[in-house]
Amino acid sequence: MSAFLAIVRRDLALAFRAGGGALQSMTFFALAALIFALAIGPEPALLQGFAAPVLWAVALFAAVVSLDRLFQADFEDGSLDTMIETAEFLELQVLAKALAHWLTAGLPVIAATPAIALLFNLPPEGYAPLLASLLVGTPALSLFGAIGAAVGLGLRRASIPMAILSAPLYAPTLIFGVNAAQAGASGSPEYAPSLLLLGAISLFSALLGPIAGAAAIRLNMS
Amino acid sequence: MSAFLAIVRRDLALAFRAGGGALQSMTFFALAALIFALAIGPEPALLQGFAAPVLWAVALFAAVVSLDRLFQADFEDGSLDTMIETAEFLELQVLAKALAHWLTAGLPVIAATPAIALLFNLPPEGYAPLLASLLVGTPALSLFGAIGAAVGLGLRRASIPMAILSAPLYAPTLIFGVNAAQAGASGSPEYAPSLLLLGAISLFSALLGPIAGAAAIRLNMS
Amino acid sequence: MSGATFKLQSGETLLLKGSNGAGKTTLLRALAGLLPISGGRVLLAPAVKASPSELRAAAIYVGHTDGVKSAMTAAEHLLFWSRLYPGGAARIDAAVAAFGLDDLLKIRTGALSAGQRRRVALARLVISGKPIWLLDEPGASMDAESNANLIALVLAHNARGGAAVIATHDRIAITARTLVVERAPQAA
Amino acid sequence: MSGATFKLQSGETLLLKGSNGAGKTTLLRALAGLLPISGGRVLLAPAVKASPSELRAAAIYVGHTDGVKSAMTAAEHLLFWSRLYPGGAARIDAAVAAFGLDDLLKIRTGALSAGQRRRVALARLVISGKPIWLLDEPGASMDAESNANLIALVLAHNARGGAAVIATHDRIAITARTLVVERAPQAA
Amino acid sequence: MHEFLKMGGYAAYVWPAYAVSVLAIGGLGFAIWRRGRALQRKLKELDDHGGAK
Amino acid sequence: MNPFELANPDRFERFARPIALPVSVLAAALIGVGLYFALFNSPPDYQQGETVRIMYVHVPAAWMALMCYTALAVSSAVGFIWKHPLADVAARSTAPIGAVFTAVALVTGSLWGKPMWGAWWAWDARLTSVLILFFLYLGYMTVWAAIEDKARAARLAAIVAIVGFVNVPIIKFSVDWWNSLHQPASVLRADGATIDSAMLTPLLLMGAGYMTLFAALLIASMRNEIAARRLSRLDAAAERPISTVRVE
Ligand code: HEM
Ligand SMILES: Nc1ncnc2c1ncn2[C@@H]1O[C@H](COP(=O)(O)OP(=O)(O)OP(=O)(O)O)[C@@H](O)[C@H]1O
Ligand SMILES: Nc1ncnc2c1ncn2[C@@H]1O[C@H](COP(=O)(O)OP(=O)(O)OP(=O)(O)O)[C@@H](O)[C@H]1O
Ligand SMILES: [Mg+2]
Ligand SMILES: [Mg+2]
Repeated sequence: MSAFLAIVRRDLALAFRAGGGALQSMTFFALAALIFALAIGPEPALLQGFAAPVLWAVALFAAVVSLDRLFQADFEDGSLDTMIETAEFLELQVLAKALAHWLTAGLPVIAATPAIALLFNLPPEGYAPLLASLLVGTPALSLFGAIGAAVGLGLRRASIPMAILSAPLYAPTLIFGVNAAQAGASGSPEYAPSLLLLGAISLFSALLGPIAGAAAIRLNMS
Repeated sequence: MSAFLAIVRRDLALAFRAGGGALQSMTFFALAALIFALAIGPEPALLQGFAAPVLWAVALFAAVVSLDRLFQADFEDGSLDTMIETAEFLELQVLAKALAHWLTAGLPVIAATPAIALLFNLPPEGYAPLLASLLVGTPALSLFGAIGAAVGLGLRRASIPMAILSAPLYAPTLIFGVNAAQAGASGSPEYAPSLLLLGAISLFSALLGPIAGAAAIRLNMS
Repeated sequence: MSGATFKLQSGETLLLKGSNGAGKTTLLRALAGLLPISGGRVLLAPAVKASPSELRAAAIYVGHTDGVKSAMTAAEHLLFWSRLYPGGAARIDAAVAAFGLDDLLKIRTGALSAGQRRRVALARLVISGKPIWLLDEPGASMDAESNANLIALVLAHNARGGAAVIATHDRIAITARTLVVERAPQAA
Repeated sequence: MSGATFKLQSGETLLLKGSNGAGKTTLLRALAGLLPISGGRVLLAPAVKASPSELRAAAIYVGHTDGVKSAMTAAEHLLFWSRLYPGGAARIDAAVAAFGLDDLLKIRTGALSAGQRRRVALARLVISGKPIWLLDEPGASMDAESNANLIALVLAHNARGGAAVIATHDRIAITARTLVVERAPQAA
Repeated sequence: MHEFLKMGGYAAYVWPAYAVSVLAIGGLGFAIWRRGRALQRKLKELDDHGGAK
Repeated sequence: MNPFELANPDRFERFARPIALPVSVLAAALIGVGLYFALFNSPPDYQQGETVRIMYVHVPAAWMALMCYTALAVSSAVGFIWKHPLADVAARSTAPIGAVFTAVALVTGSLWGKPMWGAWWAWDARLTSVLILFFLYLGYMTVWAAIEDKARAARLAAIVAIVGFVNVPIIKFSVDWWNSLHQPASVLRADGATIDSAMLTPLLLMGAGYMTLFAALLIASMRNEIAARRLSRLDAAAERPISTVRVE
């Protein structure tokens, strides 16, 4: 358990040192949203509808981008050896790394959301659902992503990025996330169920991610 | 000169080894477009208007994301020493690395554009302008990015991501790029001038990028 | 590789010699349970076949790539490791003392000299509290003093009943049985 | 650091000794023109003050971090360097011969052993064709044979009128003036 | 017959669909068959030259 | 007979060689008859007109895309859990076949979409997830291609296949979950088929044809894979150790 916390804490520290961490992905996120606001153009009517999709897309994006190297650095400098050597449950350590990733890539995005949503002049009743959907859904992104990252360790010459492996897992998360946010904003009855479904996905990811990820790492390290 | 080519060639090789290179960022790009399309939803009418903004935004992401580490790896493993030691003009070497980056991050995006545009059902008359704007504009992204990356070398503790440094430079590129693409598609007279402006920006970047980048590296290495 | 039949008693040290590329690192990583052993088996204690996971539990490997992050200070590394290895917290001070890290604790390891950085990496041995130490070129780029220091540490470890396997090129002042690793003739 | 007043004639080798963290690497990097020299000056040839860029032109530095990319083969490295150093192409074969790299050329350096990788890094010396070699722990994790080999190479370099400064901890078989770098007492 | 080829004006969609299906699947079959032949030939050579079994 | 007995490649060879040809012939026959019905002996649809004939190549291909991936996931799981060599061989051999069927479903689908929806492509849940399925096949094959050590490749690829399986139910039910442009299931559904038998006959014939064709192709490429492995085992160089250890 203390190992779990130690890993989380270390990855957080590293993320903040290595040019940015939380702030990194927050600004990235803001930048991205801004780009879209700019791209879509000034019509507020148009913008409103896009707050949820764009914010969700960007959140997923921020995750995908940073996940590729989730284990790579540790693998190269040998500290993954130490982690394997000391792990009674490698799954826990994968979970820890995924959690750290969510804290540095997922949470900041959520923190920035209200500001960005304002910029998209999202109607007031839209905020709670959007935040809820992100809060419930984004952990799944980090957890599913860990699988791709772990598998990717092995293939030096892979010509297809491992994001592809996680894509089928990202897609439903994204779709249900946007659904939930929009249903909530429009006060449709679908809101609760789609939010529940989203939660189910996250739970599933919390199970699948560590198991599959750990299995892949074990394979790649041997 | 042969050094210039050597650096370009080496960086291309490395990019391809490290999981994919061109294909890497191409699929990454396709994935990104897919993410947005999924988020925005199926209505083809809606999508059409978004081809240009989304493609430009994604091109920018692809650049930003990979630029952070443009010099980092060489710095850490000491090969930046060799490059400085042998450079009569460090500017040239920065230019070489920026070029290599554009070839692996910018060009593939452009190559993939027609396919993605098809999926966004971009109207036929939209293709030429979109491609033109990307072709003229994206080099500026790699070149401006090089400045941020070079400055970033120094500040280990920096908690502000390099993206921010380059953001003010990216923004106009992006805005004019999207403008040009959309103006061209709608056949408005703005097309030619905004494309010219874009070209001017790229030229400026080709001047500023190497000079500022090289200066920053010299500072950081001493 | 083949023919690796040898016995490592508790309280003894084995030296691995052999030219570059002979296979020392490979052997050590296998012993550490970080590589699969194709054929041949490793016996822990009275003839118990050890699975890689058991090996990982008993042995600690410090290799060429030292698992030290340039962005973190020595102190942060020690703290981190002490959390990974059960009971490590109690051994931090011992580790600092053993490798004279007192005045390096607050410096980013990236700013440390090669030898200083190496010492930080080796501090993991003490923190781990594992019985079997597997060292790959421990002395590389450490000065004579730190090297003597390390050897004393290994001997003390033996005295405490711990075992060690050390791969090295420079002759070091430990009287121990030596394993010679040779590169098998390849059909080029 | 201070007090570094010494003379390096063409055709001679200087040894840098000193405990870990004494400042050898720092000194070498300064000589290589990779660090600014605060006070004190470096004279190239008859009392010409050398600017960092002149130093960079005259000297090559091979340090702890060897500038070798795991993803590229040895051959690719040699080719790359031969493009960076003017006229390097002509010296590739010499470099391969000097460090016996023939049968390593096609392997990813990431798969090489520590010593083999080190040899690849050192091959840069020969390719550069520079008169002044600045070596930081060249022998680290190389076996006796490769080390002897390297020393022979340095002597040959001297014979050709080249100069070398070598920072090392292990006593090596070169009769040369030795420079001892010491860490100034710190106000801890 | 001509009517049939016109596919009620949808020829441009129907026939390509059939063509793609035939070519892709047929091509795959052919590729597999070719690989099989090559492999069998190699194996045979090895066996003839008393290659280890 | 117990399928595990096939674990032994030679036994598989003995089982496969005799049936290989008949299966291929059967596949050819079924598809031939199916095509005849599809093109000459079935009515145009009252609203889709002649384009409905695309259905006879599109739908079976789409079915196979899903079927193949299911087979891939199952054999991967068997190979992963029971370390069953033949299962790995089967999985690896299934992937390219499935990829081709998926590609056909995609292309014929969008060829059908242009006249029906007026667009080659729509970012509808089913279409997108089929596209992802295609990527998955590619990813799976990349893993095999990118790793020299085949034993490791097999297990890594297996993880990919098993994880990716979640995509299949999504595809199957996407039309019901998200209001999609795409046809809801009209054949493979709990309450029985809902399309006219004149169209059902050729559809089912083609379906059966594709299925047997898959069997034939699978057998063929599994035999190839086994032969290839025998070849690589035959070159002795791989056996020699890199280094030896001697005590002094
Ligand atoms: C690229 C575009 C398309 C893709 C990727 C696609 C994919 C699929 C898939 C995966 C299935 C099998 C579903 C199942 O087994 O339950 C299917 C079935 C089917 N598709 Fe498509 N399709 C596409 C376009 C179209 C179009 C344009 C039409 C007609 C307007 C169409 C009509 C059908 C029909 C009738 C079925 C059979 C449904 C059933 O009976 O189960 N598809 N398609
Ligand atoms: N993928 C590979 N391809 C080719 N050769 C390989 C591969 N992996 C390892 N080797 C070879 O196996 C040997 C393993 O060397 P190892 O690192 O064990 O040597 P070592 O005894 O530790 O040498 P050193 O003293 O230099 O560390 C090396 O010769 C290396 O070239
Ligand atoms: N930013 C910094 N903060 C604190 N100390 C620093 C910093 N940068 C360098 N140092 C110190 O300056 C010294 C530089 O050591 P240098 O690398 O030159 O030693 P060295 O003689 O090469 O030692 P080794 O033999 O271990 O390589 C080290 O003691 C290091 O701790
Ligand atoms: Mg070694
Ligand atoms: Mg040093």
